[in-house]
Amino acid sequence: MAGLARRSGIWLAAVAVVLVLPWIFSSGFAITTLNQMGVLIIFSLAYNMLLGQGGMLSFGHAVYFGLAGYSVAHVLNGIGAGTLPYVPVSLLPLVGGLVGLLFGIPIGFVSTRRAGTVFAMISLGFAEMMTALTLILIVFFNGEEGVQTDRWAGPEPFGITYGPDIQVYYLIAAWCLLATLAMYALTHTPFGRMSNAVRDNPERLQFVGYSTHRVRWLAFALSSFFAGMAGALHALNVEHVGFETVGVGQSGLVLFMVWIGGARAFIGPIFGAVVIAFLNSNLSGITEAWLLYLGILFMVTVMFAQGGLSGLILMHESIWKTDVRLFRPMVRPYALGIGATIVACLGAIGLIELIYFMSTRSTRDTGTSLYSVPVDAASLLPWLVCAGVAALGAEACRRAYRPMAASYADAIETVKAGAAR
Amino acid sequence: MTAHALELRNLRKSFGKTEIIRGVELAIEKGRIHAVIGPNGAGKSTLYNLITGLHPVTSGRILLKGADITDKPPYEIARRGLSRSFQVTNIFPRMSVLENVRCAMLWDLGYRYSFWHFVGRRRDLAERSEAIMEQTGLGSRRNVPAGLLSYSDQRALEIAITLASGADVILLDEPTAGMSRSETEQAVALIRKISQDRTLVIVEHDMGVVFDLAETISVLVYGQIVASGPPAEIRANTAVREAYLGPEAA
Amino acid sequence: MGKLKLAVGVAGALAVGVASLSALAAENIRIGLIEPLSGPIAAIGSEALDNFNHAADRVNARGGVLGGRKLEIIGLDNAMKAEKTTEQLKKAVDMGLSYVIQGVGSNHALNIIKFLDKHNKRNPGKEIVFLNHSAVTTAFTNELCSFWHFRFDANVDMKVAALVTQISRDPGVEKLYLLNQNYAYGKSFQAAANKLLKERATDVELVGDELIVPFGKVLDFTPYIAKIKASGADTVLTGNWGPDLHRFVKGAVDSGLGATFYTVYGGIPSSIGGYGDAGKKVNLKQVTEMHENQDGLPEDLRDYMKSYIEAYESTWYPDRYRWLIEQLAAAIDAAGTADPIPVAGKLEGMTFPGPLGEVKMRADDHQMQMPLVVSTLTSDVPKHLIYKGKDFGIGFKTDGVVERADTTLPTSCQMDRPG
Amino acid sequence: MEVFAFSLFNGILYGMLLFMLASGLTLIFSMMGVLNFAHASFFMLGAYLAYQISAYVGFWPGLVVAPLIVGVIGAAVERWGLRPVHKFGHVAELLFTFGLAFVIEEVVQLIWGKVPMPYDIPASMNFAAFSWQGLDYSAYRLFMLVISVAIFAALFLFIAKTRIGLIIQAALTQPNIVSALGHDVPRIFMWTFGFGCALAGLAGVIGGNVLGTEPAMAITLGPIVFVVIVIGGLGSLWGALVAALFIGIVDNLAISYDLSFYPLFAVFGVERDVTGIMQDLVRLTTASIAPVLPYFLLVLILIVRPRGLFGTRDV
Repeated sequence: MAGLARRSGIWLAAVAVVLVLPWIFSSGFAITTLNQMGVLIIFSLAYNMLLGQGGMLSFGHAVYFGLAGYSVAHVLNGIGAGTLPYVPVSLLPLVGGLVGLLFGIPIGFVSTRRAGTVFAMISLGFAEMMTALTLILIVFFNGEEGVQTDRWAGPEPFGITYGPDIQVYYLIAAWCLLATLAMYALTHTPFGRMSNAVRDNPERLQFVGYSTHRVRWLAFALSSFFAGMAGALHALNVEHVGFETVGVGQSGLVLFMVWIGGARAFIGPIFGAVVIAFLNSNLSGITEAWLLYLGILFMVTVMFAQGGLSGLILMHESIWKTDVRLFRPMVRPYALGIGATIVACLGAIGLIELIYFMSTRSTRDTGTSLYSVPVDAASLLPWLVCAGVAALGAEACRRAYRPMAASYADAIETVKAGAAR
Repeated sequence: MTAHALELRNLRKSFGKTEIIRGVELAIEKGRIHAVIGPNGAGKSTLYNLITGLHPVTSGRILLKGADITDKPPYEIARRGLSRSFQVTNIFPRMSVLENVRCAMLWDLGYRYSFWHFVGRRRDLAERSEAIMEQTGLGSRRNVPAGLLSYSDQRALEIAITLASGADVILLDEPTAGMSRSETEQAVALIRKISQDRTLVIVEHDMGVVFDLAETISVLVYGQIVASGPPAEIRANTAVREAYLGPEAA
Repeated sequence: MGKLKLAVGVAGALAVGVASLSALAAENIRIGLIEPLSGPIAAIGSEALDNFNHAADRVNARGGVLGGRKLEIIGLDNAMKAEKTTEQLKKAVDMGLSYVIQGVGSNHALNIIKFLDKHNKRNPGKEIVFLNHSAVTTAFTNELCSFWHFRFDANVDMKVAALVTQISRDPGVEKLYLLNQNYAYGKSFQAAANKLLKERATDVELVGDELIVPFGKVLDFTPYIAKIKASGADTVLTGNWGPDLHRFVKGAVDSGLGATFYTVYGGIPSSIGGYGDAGKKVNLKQVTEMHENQDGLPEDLRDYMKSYIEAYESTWYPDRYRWLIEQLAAAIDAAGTADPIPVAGKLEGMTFPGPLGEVKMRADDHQMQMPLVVSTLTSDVPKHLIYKGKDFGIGFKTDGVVERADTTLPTSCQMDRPG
Repeated sequence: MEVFAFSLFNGILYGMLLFMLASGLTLIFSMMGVLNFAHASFFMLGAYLAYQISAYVGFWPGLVVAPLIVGVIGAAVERWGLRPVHKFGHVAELLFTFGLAFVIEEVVQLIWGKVPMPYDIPASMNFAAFSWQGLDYSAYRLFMLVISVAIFAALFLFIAKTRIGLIIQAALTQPNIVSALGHDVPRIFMWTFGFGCALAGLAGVIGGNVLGTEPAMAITLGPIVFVVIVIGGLGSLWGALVAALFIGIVDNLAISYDLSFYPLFAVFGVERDVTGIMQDLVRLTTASIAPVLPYFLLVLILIVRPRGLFGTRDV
């Protein structure tokens, strides 16, 4: 709790931001995007209880997200039709969480006996099985059409109908803050610590009195609870739950968010959820190649940044804390390195966009625009320019990265020397 | 008669057709420092792995403070007060020193799988972890990730984790392996310090350390105990010298 | 404080995105097209975008509507995900659109219907009308019917009715096998076929009725083909599409199963690409609102087809896209306004000279009534299917036209009308 | 009885196809401990390349060239992509190949577009070799069977009987010792990965024209291939063969006999015309769920025997 108290400033700031955001972005699309971010933040944090904190790579965590979504949609419909007793809509995320828990406990029991690759494969098997069931158990899943619902159901306490999106925004925001706080608190409990221990060294864990299976199982169950909560909010937000919510695609998306954001820091999944959800909503309308960029970004983080994007930032935390002046000699190499990366990316993206355009264009017209510059994709010039920029950038990267890494190493050496004293 | 701290009765273990442990009989008295020595391949590590439940035994029984722990899983055995260190450093590398030590004591202090206590606010945790870090000289590095510690600090942490669980029977596996002379001396001092109120079993190659520390020595050769006794007796035992130290030493 | 900075950054980016949206011209009548424009099946969505752009261009070339306003199609990518469909609907609301078009995926169409039912009720004056070009679930114009939804394609039951009518005329059909995908669409196909076969093709014996796990899960069709062979069927009636169709057809040709295939989606470019050589060997029929080799197509349509293939290097085959835009333009002109409610009123009961005769938007359920044509895949025709400059060397030849009277089916729609 | 034999025969044909798809994956796993999530994507790449090559110079050159290209791409991926990730452990490697699958799929769609490719069985083998129960079996299907058996035999001999195979297996558990003996372990891993990918490519060349060469093929084929090697026991060649045949035969029997699941529920007193959630279960038949039976089998087997049928070691 000491950690919580120390960081209460951050939590208060988060509350303030959450309250103000919809006043800045008032369009329906922006609110929808924000709502999705809220849902995905909870889901990502829940997923990271497995991946980042417990060391379990799952390809099927959307199962709990989706099942909770379906259940809540049915509950809402039941309330609307009067066949189910009234449950305040504001509390449905808890119902979703319990559904997640209900499935997470038995499935977790069988799948957490092994970690690593076997666990990943079992999770994939369950995901495929559940996807198949959505098409077989029509009464519950309603096939590919999914379950429609109306969140404007039952009485309207304090005039809250959840009809307008803004009300749902505040519902999601409140639950998102609560869930984030709860999951953050969990990392400071004995369970949270043992979960890290089972990730770091399952063998040793047994010799301090803990069953690795039990620790993983508990992590799995709690994670399923929060995933279910996210699924319930998803159902409330979209008012529809479809078969894709339980599938491997949804699990892959959350994996991408968590990993790119950074699985090693608590803030990482939040960062990833916000960035990827934003790009997903906005970039997909701008470029058809967005999925390719996402895949490449993911691979690059796996290869070079195990801590994800947040890890890249947080690796400078100790320098910041020791002495801000240590950054001074780093400015130039960093600027060069980042600049070279941007140039290389601009060139490469230009090339990819040109290829995409030529590959998917449907008319004979080869005119398009690249970075708002009108170009003729059939002529050689834009290709040469892009290739030239990309090559230039790549060469610049090759030269700039070493001094950049060296300047970082220097700063860290100073930090370590200071700490040793 | 009070039970022995640890007792092995006709313990056997085979991997495939090869029998590695061939009927070990061993009784370790409470509060003693008991060393197990033997040439490479004698089965010392296997013996530890059997005692701590890592491998199932082929036959025979293992008693911890009089209770049968044969074929119990490692965590059950640990909960009954037996703890071990490892020859190859075996810590939680991405967690800080403090977290490493704390993790090891959570079960013993009754926190089990709790997700409603905050580890940072519990006085009992703080007190014991402070005591152990002080004992092992790790206090100044409490917030360093364990994976970044120097080798000798990692060895100290290895022992700290072993101690933190509150066990009264401790198995140390080559605690001074790879250490310089001065580091070894520090380690021996540490072991002597922690042996108060505890039963220690040590597997060690450094004979200086063994004859310095141990009150009883057992010699394991080809999966069998060929001799057991106080250091002086073992030193004088010709059979031991021949089998273990080599014929020219005899 | 990292979180706050992050939020500010996101805020800035969002603001830019929203501002650029509202900067668009207000003069044009903008119509949102919500389709998959990215992902594995983006080809279908972007093709629809091309089709509608072309249809709108034709209207605009004539001088547009309401004395000079232009139609503008705006592509909104749903990546084939339900929540993105909702997201794009919200975007359409933000942009102040009055019309959205969609058709790929009945689940998405249902989302739009349900969304608009709620949105239009909660936001009077900002109504949106949904023009459905291809989502064929019959229920949308039966028990799920909505005033805000207009369907320009024939529904499953109508397509099955046309196929069954043609089957009853085909003397080669004695024993028939039904094979469909086990999900909402496949099951409604199965139910309609069972019902209509009893009514219209009494001398045809139904020797098998099978549902398969859908969406490419069946890798090897041999056991199904063996069952069909064993049943002695000479004809297969299937609603399958995608790999579930082309693997089936390939396998059947490879095994020498001599049966005739009656299909709904057997003639679209992705199916024909999937058959490969088997496409030239199989006896396969499809039901459509038109095809290129049909005799007596109206002059303006022929001209239209010519201009499309010149601009897009692809054959024009979904003529319903043309009616949709032409009828919308006519309704706007007739209403004298682009406001959705009066325009919707004009669309009800509107007729259009289609390729095979008059088509009519039935006012009762907003289901277009139309004649359909059943045709056979063959290389022995003057015009071959061309897709993005690629000539498949294969085209369609008419077996028979099913008149509008024979495809018109009763509706159970009880429509709630606004006001 | 003839129906049974016939189903068995079709099941073996299908099972051997599955085995061919899974062979490269199981090879890479048994040699390197890496689960290559992108395996089906390499398969897809092989099919598309074979289509492209066969459009110009015919099937046979494609049969040789396409797997070679895929193999070289695979080796390059190992050299510059997977090797730097190796130090982070098997989960990181799995993550890397997961991302790779995503990227390969996008790139294939970028190059070849999003409609299926008309990749056909070579005309020289497109004739009925024999008929049984009224169904023709083309020479090409026999060719596929022969190639699958040849792959099994070659892999079996390679892994179990050759010096290189033994070195590679030793490299998995004791890389330091093996490299101390003078073997370049990273290079061995690189070519192993390349070879496994080439096998995927070969399966793509041979299977692509039967299964369809289209953008979603990797997504639809990927999971079933994993099911085969997990049920068989990760890294076991025999296991992969047995699991593939088992799945192939179960699939065919389930469809041919089309048994209802109702008797199972009848035991519990469930009525045939029950409504609600049970309604869907009562109406299930084996044929209606045949293609997803392997996933149920997978979960069942992992509960009973987490190592799979022939698995020898934990991961």
